[in-house]
Amino acid sequence: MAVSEPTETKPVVQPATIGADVAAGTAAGASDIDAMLPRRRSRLLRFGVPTAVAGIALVVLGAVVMTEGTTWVRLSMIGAGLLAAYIGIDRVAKAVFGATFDTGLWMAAGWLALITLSAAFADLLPLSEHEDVSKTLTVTPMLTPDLLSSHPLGTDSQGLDVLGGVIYGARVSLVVGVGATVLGMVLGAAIGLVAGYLRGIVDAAVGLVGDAMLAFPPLILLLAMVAVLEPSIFNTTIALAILTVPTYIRLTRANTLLFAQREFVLAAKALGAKNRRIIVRELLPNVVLPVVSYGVIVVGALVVAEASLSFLGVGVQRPTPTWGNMIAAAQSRFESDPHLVFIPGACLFLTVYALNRVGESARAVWDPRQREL
Amino acid sequence: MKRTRKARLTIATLVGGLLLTACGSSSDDSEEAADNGPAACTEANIGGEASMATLSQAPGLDPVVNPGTGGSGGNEVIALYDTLVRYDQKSDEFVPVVAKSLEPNADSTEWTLKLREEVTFGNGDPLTAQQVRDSFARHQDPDNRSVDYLASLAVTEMDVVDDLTLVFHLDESWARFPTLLANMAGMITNSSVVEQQGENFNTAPTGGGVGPYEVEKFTPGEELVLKAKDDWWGGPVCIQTLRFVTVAGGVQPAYDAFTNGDIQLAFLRGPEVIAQAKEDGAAGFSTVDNAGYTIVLNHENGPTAEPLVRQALAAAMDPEVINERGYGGKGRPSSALIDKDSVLYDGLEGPKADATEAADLVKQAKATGWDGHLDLPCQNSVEANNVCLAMKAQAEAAGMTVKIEPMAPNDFITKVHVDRDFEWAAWSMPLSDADPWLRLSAAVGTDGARNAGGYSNAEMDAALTALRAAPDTAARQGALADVQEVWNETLPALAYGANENYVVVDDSIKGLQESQYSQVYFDTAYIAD
Amino acid sequence: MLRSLGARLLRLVPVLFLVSLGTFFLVDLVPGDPAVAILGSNATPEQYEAVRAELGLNESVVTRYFDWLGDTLRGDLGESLTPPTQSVTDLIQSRLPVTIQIATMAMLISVTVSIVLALAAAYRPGKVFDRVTSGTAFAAIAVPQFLTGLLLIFFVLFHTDLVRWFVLVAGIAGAVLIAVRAVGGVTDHPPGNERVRAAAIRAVLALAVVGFAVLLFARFPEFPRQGFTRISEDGLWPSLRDAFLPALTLAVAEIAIFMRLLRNDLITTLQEDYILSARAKGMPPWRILVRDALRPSSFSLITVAGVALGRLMGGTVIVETIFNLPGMGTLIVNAIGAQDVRVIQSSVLVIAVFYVLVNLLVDLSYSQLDPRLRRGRV
Amino acid sequence: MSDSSTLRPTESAPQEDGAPDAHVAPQQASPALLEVRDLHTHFKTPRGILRAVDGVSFTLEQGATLGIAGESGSGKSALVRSIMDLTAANAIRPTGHVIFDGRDMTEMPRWEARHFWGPQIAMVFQDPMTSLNPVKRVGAQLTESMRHHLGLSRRDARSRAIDLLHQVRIPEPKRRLDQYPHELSGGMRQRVTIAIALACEPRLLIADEPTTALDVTVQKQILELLASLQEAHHMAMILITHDLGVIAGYTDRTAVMYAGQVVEEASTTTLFDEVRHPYTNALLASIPRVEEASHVRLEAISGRPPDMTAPPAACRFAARCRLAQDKCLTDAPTLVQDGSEGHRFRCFYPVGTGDGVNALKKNLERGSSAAGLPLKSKVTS
Repeated sequence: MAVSEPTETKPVVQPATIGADVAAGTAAGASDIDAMLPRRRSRLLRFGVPTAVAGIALVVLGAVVMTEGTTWVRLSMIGAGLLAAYIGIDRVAKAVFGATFDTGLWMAAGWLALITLSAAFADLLPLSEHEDVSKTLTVTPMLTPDLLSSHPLGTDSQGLDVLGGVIYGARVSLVVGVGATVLGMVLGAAIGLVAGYLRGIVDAAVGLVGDAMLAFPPLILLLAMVAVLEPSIFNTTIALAILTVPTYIRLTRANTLLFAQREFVLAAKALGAKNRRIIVRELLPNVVLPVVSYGVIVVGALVVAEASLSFLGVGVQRPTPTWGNMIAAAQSRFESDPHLVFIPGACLFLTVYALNRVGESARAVWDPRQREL
Repeated sequence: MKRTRKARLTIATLVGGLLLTACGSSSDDSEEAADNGPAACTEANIGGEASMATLSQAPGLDPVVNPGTGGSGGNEVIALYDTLVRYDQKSDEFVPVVAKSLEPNADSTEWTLKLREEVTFGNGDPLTAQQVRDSFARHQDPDNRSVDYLASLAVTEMDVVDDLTLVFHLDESWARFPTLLANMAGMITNSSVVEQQGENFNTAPTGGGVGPYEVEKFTPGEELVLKAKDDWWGGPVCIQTLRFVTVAGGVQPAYDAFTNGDIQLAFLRGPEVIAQAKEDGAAGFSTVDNAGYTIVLNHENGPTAEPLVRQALAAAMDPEVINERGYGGKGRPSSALIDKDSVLYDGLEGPKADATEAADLVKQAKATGWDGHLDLPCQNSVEANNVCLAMKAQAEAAGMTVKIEPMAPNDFITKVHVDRDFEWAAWSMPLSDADPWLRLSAAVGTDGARNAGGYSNAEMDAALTALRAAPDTAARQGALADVQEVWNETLPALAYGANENYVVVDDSIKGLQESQYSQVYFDTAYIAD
Repeated sequence: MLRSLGARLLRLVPVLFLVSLGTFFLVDLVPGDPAVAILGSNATPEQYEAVRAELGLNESVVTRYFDWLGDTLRGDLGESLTPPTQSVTDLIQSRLPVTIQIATMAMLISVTVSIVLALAAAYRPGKVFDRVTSGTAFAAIAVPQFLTGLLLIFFVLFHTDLVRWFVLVAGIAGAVLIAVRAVGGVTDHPPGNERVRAAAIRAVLALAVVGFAVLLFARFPEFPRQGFTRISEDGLWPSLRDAFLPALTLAVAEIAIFMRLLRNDLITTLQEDYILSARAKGMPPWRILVRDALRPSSFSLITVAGVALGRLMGGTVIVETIFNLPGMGTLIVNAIGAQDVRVIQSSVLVIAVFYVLVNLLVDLSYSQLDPRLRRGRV
Repeated sequence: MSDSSTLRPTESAPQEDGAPDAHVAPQQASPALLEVRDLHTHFKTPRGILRAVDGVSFTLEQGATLGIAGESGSGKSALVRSIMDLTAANAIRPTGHVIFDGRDMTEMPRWEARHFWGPQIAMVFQDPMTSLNPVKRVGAQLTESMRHHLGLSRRDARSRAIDLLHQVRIPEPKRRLDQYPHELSGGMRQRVTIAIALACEPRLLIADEPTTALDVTVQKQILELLASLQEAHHMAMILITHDLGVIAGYTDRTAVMYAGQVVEEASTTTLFDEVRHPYTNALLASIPRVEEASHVRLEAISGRPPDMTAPPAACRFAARCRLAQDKCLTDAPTLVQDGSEGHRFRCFYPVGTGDGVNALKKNLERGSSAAGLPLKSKVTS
């Protein structure tokens, strides 16, 4: 029986998969493992820093310096630059914070923070006029973006500032998205908790109404509701909130059922606690986290829904800017002025992406049913 | 038969000059167009099919239901019924086609219509004076809700002289009476088919018209397919199948579909897309509606009932600015009633825009107790919204406050036209060169059918009566000058530009003819190889 | 199982009743004057009044609802209000197949593509292919449908050359990648016939990819900007071609959702003991992936795809609007615009019935996939 | 199964590469069926690299039975899964050598290695509830490896499957083939997985805690079954368990694993008679013995195994060891051989030696081990 002492060996990289491993040691796989070993950090930094710098330089070049270039060349430069910057920053971040650092998640959170802060403090920013058309009569409409001018992202057909538009548009999108989610969540969670806890006829009735609401084609329900309510920020919020209620009822109910049979609830019952107390004190704290973490994703969906409504012409109306109505207004000029579609479109995309990203992470941590998977 | 053929060819060459005005309204390239092949359909060119995009679907195929403008059903019914006479933009004349002639008496109060012998309906019935009389009477029946209902009431009596002769007796002198017979009222329906089909006539009028096509398939909301008659009284019909579709989402998708080759003809409205089409070199027909873009002011109620407020608005609204912001600078801005390129143009000028004066007038109006606020109902389309924003911008720059009330198109019509519950609104008043009186009187004549502002002015009514009776172009120009003068003084509405309609046509399609309201006649059209 | 089916069908009745009630009163609340929808802007006040009286709008809401309900239960959906009036049954009969076709095509595209992508990603999780597809999928989910549609039109129709070159380059790159992989991949097969066969399969695959790309490059199909040809009109191919871009617009996000879902489920399943057993039996990896892992991993996919199909039946509004398709979405949107109560009512009811039925089918399909449920319920 | 050779593939496909063949004598002189040399299996985890198996070596003779014992988390499952190349997706490729029948499987291309899984080495998993595919019929799961590896026709495979079910003593074998796993009882399922493992007549059977998930009454039946099948088929076997009691009756040799390493290894009888490693000792103390009075308290091992993302550089058991001295906290003991043949252990102060006794005495005097583990006075060592 041969016995040998373990020797210090460098592990060969091979994430074991069921596939044949012909790709052992490919760049992506290798760098991850490398990152775990301190001595690889410098190599990571050596690759990451220049890539990030080059990427940012490319973006700046495309966005600011090359004002004469064709839009497509500039856009692809900006795109390539952003990609390079991401890869570079990812490497640097992994070197600094450790290999398990989720750069994408932090960037998503950073974007949300940026968009939320700038929307919240938009009034303090040195932006050109974004809404009051009477003040832009002297402004040339349809200015092309020039990052160094007072209209960094150009102007629209009314001479309104596009940068101001997307920032104030973020305000509408976020207020509507978050507002509707919170409203729908509170309503749906309350109903779902009671239904899931009491069961019986209440549960059956709630289930029936929920089923009926879900059977309604959502966008059509929305169109009809908006037609009834007239388009405004408040009414759009209400309509979207109503739309999310049945989903929240289902989610909360399912989570409530999960917890209602747990010992601590049974114990509280045995101790003679009142239903209200059990629901509020015992069930609610347990149900709230999964419901809220799902809410982050719902915000994203509702931001899209609001934009879709604006796109169909029945959402919040100009001159109040929203991403949806900015895209809709520029749609017919897509060919000549693609940036008017791409800028609000990119904001919409990034925000929804970031919300999904953060929401998924939140759910992975907080939703017990999600964790089971 | 031979005579008819000749008549059609005459029309074709006459109107052919309007063919393919690719860039702007110049008609210099008519020769060039004629070089590309025969002017009209011949036996040798029979075959093929064409699709056309319209603005909105035809609400029906019965002329008393159809609104009869090129963008919303006019072309479809013209292919089915043709018109007794056609309007030729270039010569500013009416040309008889289905009719043999249409002649007035000295003061244009009696019009004698003579029909051709050979004209028959799709079911073989001959076209008789009695049929024309019955058909015209359907427009005069209020239950039928014809768009020409009020105009057709100008005819007080119709005398059937013989099988082929009908005399129209009018209540007053109307020099441009043929304009009525060049549109819906001139599309003759076969009374026996109407009776036989009953309610279905609106969707299945087979055999009921004298036009070159019959309905093959009508799927409302989707498409209308027409099939050429193989034994049409007027000779061979070349394009065998015509397909009309409505492209949702406005004219840009329609034009995209045209450039993509989905469709061969498209009705375009809106300066930007038309400018794009012309830049792209797409051939087509252009029709300019004078004062197609106007802002109607409520004369009965609200702040705009005050002349001071109206003057302030007139001074504040600069057509150039609305053009810049609403139409990307591609429109035909003018505050005058008649477009510069119109045959009727004679140096008319509308109210002048002056921002300082506007601010001054607002100040004065406010001094009388007005709070300076105006509500602005607005259709919830991007195009309408842009115009409303330009209006709001200028009004607010003059010191007013404006709240835009967005609403669905139907609600907008309800608010402005039906309920008249508005202060000011963008409301089109397109005046055709053929007879500006017809719509002008409806819009600003006392108790006019489309007089949403409730405007009433004796001088204006007198000027309109003179316009109606004006026998020739010069007389009409003179009458219009009087109208403009009263207009500038009393401001029934504010014009901010002419509206252009453009029917883009694929290069392969030749021999099309055009009439008023951007309607296209397909009878002489053919598809070149 | 029959009993549970019966119970579920019975449950549909109150659900549909609530849907009809909801639609009716919601539509009734929508402001506006159907008379204007019918007459347009050229009528006189008397004419509008006449139409309103004709429509019986002066009756009470409750009376109108029960009149409508009675007629519907008798199978009579009535006539549309706005001209040209026609039978609502005919209208729905002509529109529903369009929506069903688009939705079905979208589902077929998304399910097929997502299964292939998910299998390929789960084959080597954490590798470049997996990271790129998973990342792209996450991004694709965040693109709103209307933006997808606009971009597809912009590129596929009006910058066709860009797309053609992209297809060509991507095709060649894909083939090269397959070829490079093949060099390493074939050594995973025993030498001799098996290895030759494996190499041949890869070569054919690479050639097929290049061939397809070249074919697309040379003869890129001409998609219409708008409109639709029914299968009954011009046969299958024109109809599929017309429906392709709209279906793709719908499919993009669904592919992403399905792919992520299935990939994650596959990876979870691949950690199961029975997959280890299969590996311990020396089964080849693809065989394990397809024969052992796929079926037990597909339950959530079936649920989500089923819900999506049900949703698409009534949710193709945006795509139908962008591509001008005569489906249920545009029918209802136009009917809302025209306040055509009868059309809205009946269409929404039909869509709701579809949604509920599709969901029912999904539930039933579980038992086909999972034998534990099949016997368990008897 | 007297004539096992008929079940070998008639055409042994990769002849030219020297593929495994039961009838060809191994190229090397070593009689060992399996030799594991310095095997390391590491996993990527959010907390860092987890060293699940950290330098394990052992050999297994033809037809012999090796027991591997240890607490859960000691790396014994990871060890056998590394041998079978079944590690999870976050595993870093194992280093070291797994030599089966003279062939180094770690250097083999996968396709070749796959010819070993099944026909040469088979595995029975802990939980029969999860190791059978719930959506596949028993028959399909039983026959697929025979059809794949042995090229049997559907009919032949089916009749052999019936035979196999018979061997593992499942009643009505024909009917079982068309059933789904959920229709069988737990013990029956484990019999099915054993039948599956036996399908291709492997020379080595790895049983990873085969009885842990089963009722006590069934446990013994399964162990007996395994033993008799091993005998009948002349198989070698690795039996993994956390229960040294199981090992006692069924294995020739036993290796005890702790924190990714083998801490003691000997023939099973030697191990039970001359325990050297304090960990083994503690494990033995935790086995209930029939001969002892029921009131005697079982000794639980206090403390928890070390964090394997950062195992101590010294003795890994020191923190929980009653004998731990200062040296144990600074130096890592190596596997050393004791007097009796093949008895190896990894300890500076082995139990039952003078060093060990002194160490314990010292610790008892100060009331705690060098690592600070508090000790009560009365100990049976």
